This record gives sequence, structure tokens and C-alpha cells, in this order.
Amino acid sequence: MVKDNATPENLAKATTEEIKRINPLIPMKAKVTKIIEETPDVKTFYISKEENGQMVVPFHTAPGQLAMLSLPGVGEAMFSATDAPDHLQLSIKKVGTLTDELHEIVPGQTVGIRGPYGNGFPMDQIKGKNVLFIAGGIGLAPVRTAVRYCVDHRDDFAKLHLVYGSRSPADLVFQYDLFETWPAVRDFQVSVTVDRGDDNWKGNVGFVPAFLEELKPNPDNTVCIICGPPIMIKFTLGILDKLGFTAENVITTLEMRMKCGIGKCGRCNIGSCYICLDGPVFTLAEMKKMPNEY
Amino acid sequence: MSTVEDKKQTAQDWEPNIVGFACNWCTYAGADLAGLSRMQYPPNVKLIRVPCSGRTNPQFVLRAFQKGADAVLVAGCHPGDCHYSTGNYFTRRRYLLMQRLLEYMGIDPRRFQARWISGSEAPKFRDVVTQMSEEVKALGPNKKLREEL
Amino acid sequence: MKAFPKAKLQEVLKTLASKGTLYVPALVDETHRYYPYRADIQVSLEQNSAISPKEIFFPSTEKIYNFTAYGIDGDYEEILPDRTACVLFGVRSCDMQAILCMDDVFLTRGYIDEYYATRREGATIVALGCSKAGADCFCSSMGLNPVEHEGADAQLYDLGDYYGIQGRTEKGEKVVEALAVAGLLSESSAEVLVPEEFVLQVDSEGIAEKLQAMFEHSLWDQLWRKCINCGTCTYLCPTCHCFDISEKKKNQHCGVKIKCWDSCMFNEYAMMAGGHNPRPSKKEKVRQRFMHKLRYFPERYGKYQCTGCGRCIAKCPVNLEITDVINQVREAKVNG
Amino acid sequence: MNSLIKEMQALAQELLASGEVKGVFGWTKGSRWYLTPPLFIQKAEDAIKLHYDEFAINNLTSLLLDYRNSDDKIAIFVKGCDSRGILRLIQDKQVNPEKVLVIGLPCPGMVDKEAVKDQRHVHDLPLLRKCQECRYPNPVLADRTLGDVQVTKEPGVPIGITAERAIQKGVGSKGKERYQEVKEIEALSADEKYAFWQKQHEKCLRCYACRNICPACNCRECIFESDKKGWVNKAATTTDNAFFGITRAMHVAGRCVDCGECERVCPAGIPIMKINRKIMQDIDELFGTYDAGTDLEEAGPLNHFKLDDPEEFL
Repeated sequence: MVKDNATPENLAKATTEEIKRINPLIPMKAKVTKIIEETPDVKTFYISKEENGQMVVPFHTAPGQLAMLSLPGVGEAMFSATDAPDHLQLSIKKVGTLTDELHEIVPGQTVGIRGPYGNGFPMDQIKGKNVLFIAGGIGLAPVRTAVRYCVDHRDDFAKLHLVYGSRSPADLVFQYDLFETWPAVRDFQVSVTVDRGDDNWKGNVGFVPAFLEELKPNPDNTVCIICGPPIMIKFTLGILDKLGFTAENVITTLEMRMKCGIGKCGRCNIGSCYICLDGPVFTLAEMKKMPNEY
Repeated sequence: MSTVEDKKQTAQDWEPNIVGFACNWCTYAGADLAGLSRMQYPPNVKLIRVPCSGRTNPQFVLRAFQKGADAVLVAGCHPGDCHYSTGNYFTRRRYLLMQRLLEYMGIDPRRFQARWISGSEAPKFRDVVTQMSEEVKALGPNKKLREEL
Repeated sequence: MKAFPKAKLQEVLKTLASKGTLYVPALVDETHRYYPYRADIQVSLEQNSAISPKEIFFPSTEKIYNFTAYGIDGDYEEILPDRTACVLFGVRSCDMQAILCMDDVFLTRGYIDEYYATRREGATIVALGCSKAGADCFCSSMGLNPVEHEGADAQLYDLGDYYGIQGRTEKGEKVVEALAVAGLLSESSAEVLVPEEFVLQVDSEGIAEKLQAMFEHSLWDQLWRKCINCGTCTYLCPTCHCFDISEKKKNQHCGVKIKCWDSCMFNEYAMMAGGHNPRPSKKEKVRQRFMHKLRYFPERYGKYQCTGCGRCIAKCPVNLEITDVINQVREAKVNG
Repeated sequence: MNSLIKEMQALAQELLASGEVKGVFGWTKGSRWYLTPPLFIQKAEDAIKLHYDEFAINNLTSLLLDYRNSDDKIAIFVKGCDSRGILRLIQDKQVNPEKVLVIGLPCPGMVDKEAVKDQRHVHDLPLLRKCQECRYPNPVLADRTLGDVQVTKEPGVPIGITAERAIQKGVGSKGKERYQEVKEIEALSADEKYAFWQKQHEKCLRCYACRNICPACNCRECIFESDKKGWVNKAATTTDNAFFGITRAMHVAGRCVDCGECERVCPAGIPIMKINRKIMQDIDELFGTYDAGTDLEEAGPLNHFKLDDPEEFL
């Protein structure tokens, strides 16, 4: 909807003449083509748009970018979107009115979608470096967009390492990626932990911060992309600091309530940043300069 | 209540829409009995079953008017017969006030009524609905407090 | 300067109204706001309107699209406002500046709000210079000239018995021309009346910069104490632009999506699904409002988001004055 | 009046210095001569900022809701009408009477600042209509009193050091005429009534100032704060506003303490008290005379019933 290089700097420069005139508040009509039940309370929705009798991706998203999904008559909310050739993947956890309803729908359902919104992960700047991904729970959804990018452009990056944790083995999302796709990728270490195991769980048991401390990833030439529940982030950042990661090399995403997605409606600001336009991706160094109000 | 919507009514074939909030223990049973007894009454009333007439909160009434009701009836057990002992005594006080307030706002009091109808009073149910239907028919469609947009 | 006698105001308005919708500040049902001009309306240019003209471009409630949902099928249908020409007559400098603030929000930074843009593009703004400061006015303190604003399409000046008029843009020239054609204009060399000293004055210089170090300042621990978190200040404010997008269902299958005013004072404004609220109490809400007006907006758009119209001061139930906040910020001690 | 202000400052100073209370709600001198807005102080040295005069119109009691979960004891200054708000909050179990120290003040009668003609120079202003209709000029409940005022649960005439002035200005002189405006509307035809209220509701901005200033509107979460159920939303259409207005009125029915704050704070000038007064009048007629917020022990008219209540529904 906006120019492809929709960075905050470019947007700041954009004048009214440069902007393509379409109504950004009207959703694009799309269909849910496939629903994957990831865990008891997380489902992944494949969303495509019909164009000349073919199902195509409604729009492309860069890693970390967002899409506004609406269910007619229920509501609208912003989610992290994963780009695929003919569809967008939105992994959604049941937390409120809209998401409860979304979990009831079946393939074929019409939904509205608009976007892409937000800045996305600075993949170009990470080129050539090691990448450490840390995610907790549904926080793997935005992180996965970056993981997929790195896997697709494997030669552009040095070592990859994912540390992922969830409450229980049953709550692990994207198990097909975690245990099949990604471990097969060259130089990609996948470390999974759960807060509480079960009889079949052979992996690590423990919280992400403690697990990370044990794994001792090397901070040299490494960028860390982290996303998860606030409490996990809080303690993990402490460990990262201890391990020697600098604030410039830690990247995370922020979440605020959004309505318009285009920087007009006001509510998603943290200081003078609008999360829908200037975020959701920030480095820890940037976050430290922002008011602590999220 | 959605069926109440969007009907293009002409003067001749216009039939009122009456929303009735009926107490589960008395009025609803009374209406059921009226049906079982094959009593004839106008089909204009749409009953919404509530656990007690006291459950009908003032916003239910307002919402019904917003959504296109021409009249609203709240009906429950006779005072003293409430399944929950005292619910309808509170209903009585609340709607004595509400009826006067709506009248003060310009709503004809015939468009908002409360009645006591027991489970055995099928004829009374028929009579109340018939009478209300006729009254409202004479008043014409309600345009007040209708939802916009 | 070209001018018309105040006595001929009605004729001027009639002339303009014949060209399209003309909005004038008027008193209807004891409410002073902008209404479409009618011959029988009580036009009131004596003081600024109680309700700001922002509602002409940004109505308190507007439909944005219809939606339908039958089973798994659904559809969306855009509802855009009519792109018709209109004239806003008698907009004060403060409100003119506010419109520029709104332009920044709705028309720049990558996206255009089509609803605002459609209304805004068709409008010609005829500003009116103030010759008297209202009880709660302080526009001069916010760097504005109460007598004129360069953002207007045409400017009216109070010349005593006459209103002087000058076109500034092509649209504005058309207004002047229409009045000239109607034979209403003559030349006047009378002095432009200027307001005497403002009762309310405040030094706003450097406040945005100073606030950068004041997010955690103890000042905010006191300011919110009397606030009741109503939306009066934000709804009367000519620059407050926050809105909510919600829906009204007509029945179980179809409904309309609406865009309506929202306020950072309200609890559900920033409340996320799941119940986390980044601005949970009155303190954070009050801080957000003043920070937005005096620091965040200047950082983003290079101007204060307060234009000194004084409406929030006049109507605040607890008299929480933004001028007082600015003074307190000025006097506050900042460590390091 | 000056001696009364001195008394207020001294008491607040003492209460805060001794640690008996952690904060005091009062009024202070505003930025203009006709403004005496609310003030909250926590330090004894701030007590000198307290002020009181005929512009101290704000009913401070709803501000106590910010402390409903707090263990801190808070002192609050009240006029007669305000004191009924405290009673309201205690009856609604929103405020723990142990945690609030109520200081009753004599009321000189508040004036109408809308009538200010010259904001630079002090001049006389008329008494507010609500003060002319005042029936409870003295606190109905107070832990302490200042200015020789007396606590009384009964309607009456002003007592205390400002009484003479208050009576002279006409405080309470029109107490019997308080339903007059209601009667005027009742006399209209149904369509005229509807047109009148439509005009009023059309003006509503849905800013909720009336709700937030009201000591009776003390729900932790208002139904108008959630559009999840699709019942209400922020759409400020006339009927949605009417829905809000009537709901608000029904929610405070039998609980409105007649302080008139809702009407005062309405930026759109909606005569909200004409709705509240209508309900008060009907309660008086239907269920017996009742003045909300005057007697702690007495249950509100919609919180209890009598077997022999009027029966119109049959």
C-alpha cells in the first residue's frame, strides 16, 4: 500500500504528492484457505486473495511487518504476518473477542486484510552476521518471519541459533519448523525448552533466560532478535547484557493497541513513535531512548 | 430482534412489532399454554425469555426501541409469586419510574408496558397481547429512539 | 484593503452560500458551533465558537464502510463522503493553526486519510482576525498572530464598521471575486483592530525541549489529582485527532464500520486484548495528553499541538489549565 | 470568610503534619478571580494553598474514587450538597468511612461564573439556581466541622458563619420550586417533549464528564466503556446519545444526590438535572419522599420495595 521502502525516515520525507491515493482504511477482501492448529490456543491462518481466478498473496510483507485482519461484524486487530508465495500466514493466539471468533472459523471464510504495516526487521543490516533468535510462546510468530528470511537467504548470514521456550510441550508452536525444517538447515542450532515437561518430553526443561545462560551464546558479530511475553523479555535482556550483547545488537518488537494502523488514530504511540508506522521493530538502544510506557 | 429491521411498511399492511420480555416461570409458561391451547392472538409480539422480569434491565427496553420495536412489554409473575421471592417487586418500582421517564422523553406510555401474567393465565396473555397490538396499531409505527446509521 | 460593511454581513453570507455549502459560527439551541448557513440562522462572530470547526473535516462519527457477513462469505463496501466544495467562514487564527495540525496528521507520513482529505480538499477557509481576546484565549503565547493566519485561503480583518478581506490563495481569491461581482466590496483605509493584551499569557518557548527530560518528573505525580478523566478537553480541542474504529451491526449479517472521536482520557483507549493497559491510571493519561500536545507532536511535526484557543480551559470541569501545566513545566527543576 | 480559610488551612496543616491523614482534598485560588478549582495536597506546608469562597463549586467527592483501593486515610472538605456525595459513596461501599475524614463547611452559596462579564475585575455575580433551590446547605455527615456549621440530616436553612450572607443571597429560597422546570416539560405534548430532548441529545459529545464527576456514577467499569457486546459504542448519534442519557438517568435513579455537577460540567449545556429531578419527583410521589444521600441507614428507593407499592401494571 505504501512504497516498498517504507522506513520511518522515508515516510517522514514523504509528501502528500508522493503517496498513492487509495483508501487505507478499507480492508481488502480475502479468504482463509487453510487453518493449522498449532497448539490448543494458537492457530495459523493462511490468507489469500482471489485474482483472476487464482489465489494470490494479498500483499507482500517484509520480515517483522504487520497486517490488520478483520472479521466482518466482529472486529479488527493487528498481527505479525509471514509472507509466502501465494498467501500470508497469521499465527493467532486466543486472547480476546476477535481472536476467540477467529478460532471458530473454517477455511473458506471471508476476512478483510490490510497492510503491510510497520518497519520490519533490518535484515540488510544484519547481513554477514550471526543471528541469535530468542522467542517465547506466540512470540515465535514474528521471530519466525526473520528466521524464514535467514533460511531463504542462508548464504547471507553466518551462524544461526534459535532459543525457543513455551509453557509445555503441547504449547510449542510451529513444531514442523522447530523439529524438522530448521534443524536440517546448515549451521542452524535449534534449542527448545519448556517450562514444564511431560512424560514424552526429552528436551530441556526450564525458563528461557536460565536456558540461555546455560547455552552461553557468543555475542561476537551476533545480532539478537527477541520476542515473547514481557516477563521473559525482561529477564532475558538481563542475561544478554551479562553475556556481552550490546543494546544496538538486540532487536525486539513492541506491541500497543492499534485501530487505524496508519499513524492517525493516536493510541499506539510510545513517546513520539507510532508503533504501527515506526515500529514494531526497535533495537534495545532505541527503546532505551523511548519513554517507558508499554 | 434483527428480523424487526428494515421492513418497508405501508400504512395498510403495517403490523406492529412488539418485543416482550417474558419471565421464564410465569409469563413464558403462560404464553406456552396459550399456544398449546390453540388460542388466537396477533403474531406481532416477539417474546424474549428472561429468568425473571427483574432481569430486564432498562437498556433492554431502550435497545429494543433502537432496533425498531414499536412497543415493549415486560411481563412477569404476579407480585408475591416470584420464583426468586422478590424479583418482580423490584421490577415494579424500576418500571414505574422508567415508564414515567420515557413518557417525559416523549415516548407514549402505551408503547412501554409491564404486566403480570402467571403460568396459568393463557387467556390473559392473549388479551394483553391483543389489546397492546391494537393500541399500538392505532398509534402507528414508532419512530422515536430508532437507531441511526 | 477591500472591505465590506459589517451591516452587509448577511448579504455577504448569502452570496457565498449561493456558491456551495457555507459553514458559519452560529448559535443554535444555545450551542455556538459551525452550522451550514441558512437565512434564519443566528450568526455569531462576536467570539470564537464553543465547539471547534474540526468536526467539519473530522466529524465526531462517520461511516467508513459497510460490511456483510453471510455464513463464511462477506464483503466490504466503501462509503466516502461527497467531494463537494464548501466555505468555512470566520475561522480564527487558533482554529486555522489547528487545521494545519490536523493536515499534518491526516495528510502526511505515508498515508492519507481519505475521509479527512476529501472534505478538506473541497474547503475554502475564510479566516477572521480577532479584535478582542476571549477570557481563556492565549494564542499569542503559542506563537500565533490573532489578527491573521497565513494558512487561510482568505483573511478577514476587523476594521471597526467594516470587515477587510484579502485573498491569499486561488480559492480565496475566488471568494473575494464573488463578493466583488456582487458589488459588496469597497476600498477602506481604516486601521485593523488588534486585541488588547491577553489576560492569559504563558511562555511556551523551549517547553518541547525541556519536556524531553521530564517523562519521569515528579510534576506528573501531582497534575492528575484533580482530573476526572472525562473527554471534554479532547473533544473540544481543535487539534485532538484521535479516533476509534468500531462497528454498528444493523442485524446479524450486515453493519457499518464507523470512525468516531476517541480520547486518550478514556480507559479502553489503549487497553489491549488480554487486559494490559500501558497507560493504566489517571497519571499516565494526563501525562500522555500534555506530552502529546507539547512534546511528541512538536517532535513529529515541528509545531505545538496546542494553538491557544482556550476551549479546554473554559470547559474543564476541574479547571486543569494547559497554561498552568506549561508554567509548571517551565518552573520545574530537571536533574542532570 | 478569611477566618474560615485560616481555619481550613490550620486543620489541614495539623492533619497532615500529625500523619492522621495522607492527603487532603480541598480547593485553591485559581488563575482568575472567579476560579476556585480543586486541590489535592499531601504535604503540611502546602496547606496554605487551600482556599474557599463562593467559586468553590466543585463537588470533590467523586475524586475519592481514586483512593477506593488505598489504605491511606484522606481528608475531604465538603459543603452541604457535597456531603451527600460522601454518603452516596459510603452506601455504595466505594469508600470505607474509616479511611476518609470528612470536614464539613458552611456554604455561602455558590455563584454563576457563566455570568462573568469582565474577567479582569471582580464584580458581583448572581447566585446559582441550584443554590437557590438548595435544601441541604449544611453537611449531613462530617467528622469535623469548621465555621460553626452543624451537621444535620434534615433539610434546613444555612447555619454557621456564612449563614447570614447565604440567606441574604437567597440560598434555599426556591427550595419548593425545584420541580418547576420538570413540570414545564411535563406540560408539553409527547412530540414536543421528544423534540426537546432530541435537541439536547443531539448536542451531546459523549465526553462522559457528567458520568465522571458524579458521586453516584461509581461503577468500576461503565457499560459505556466496552463496545465488545455491540450494545454501545462511541458513535455520537442522537439516539445513541439518548441511549446513554436515559441509561445514565436510570442508573442514578434514587441515588442522585442533587449536587448538580453533571449539568455544570456538561460542555454542551444539556440540562441533565431536568432528567434527574424528574426521577426524584416521581420517586417522591410513588414511593414516599426520599432524599438520596441524607441518611446512611435508609435504603434507596430502588434497593427495596413495599408490598403495597402502587400497582399500575395489573
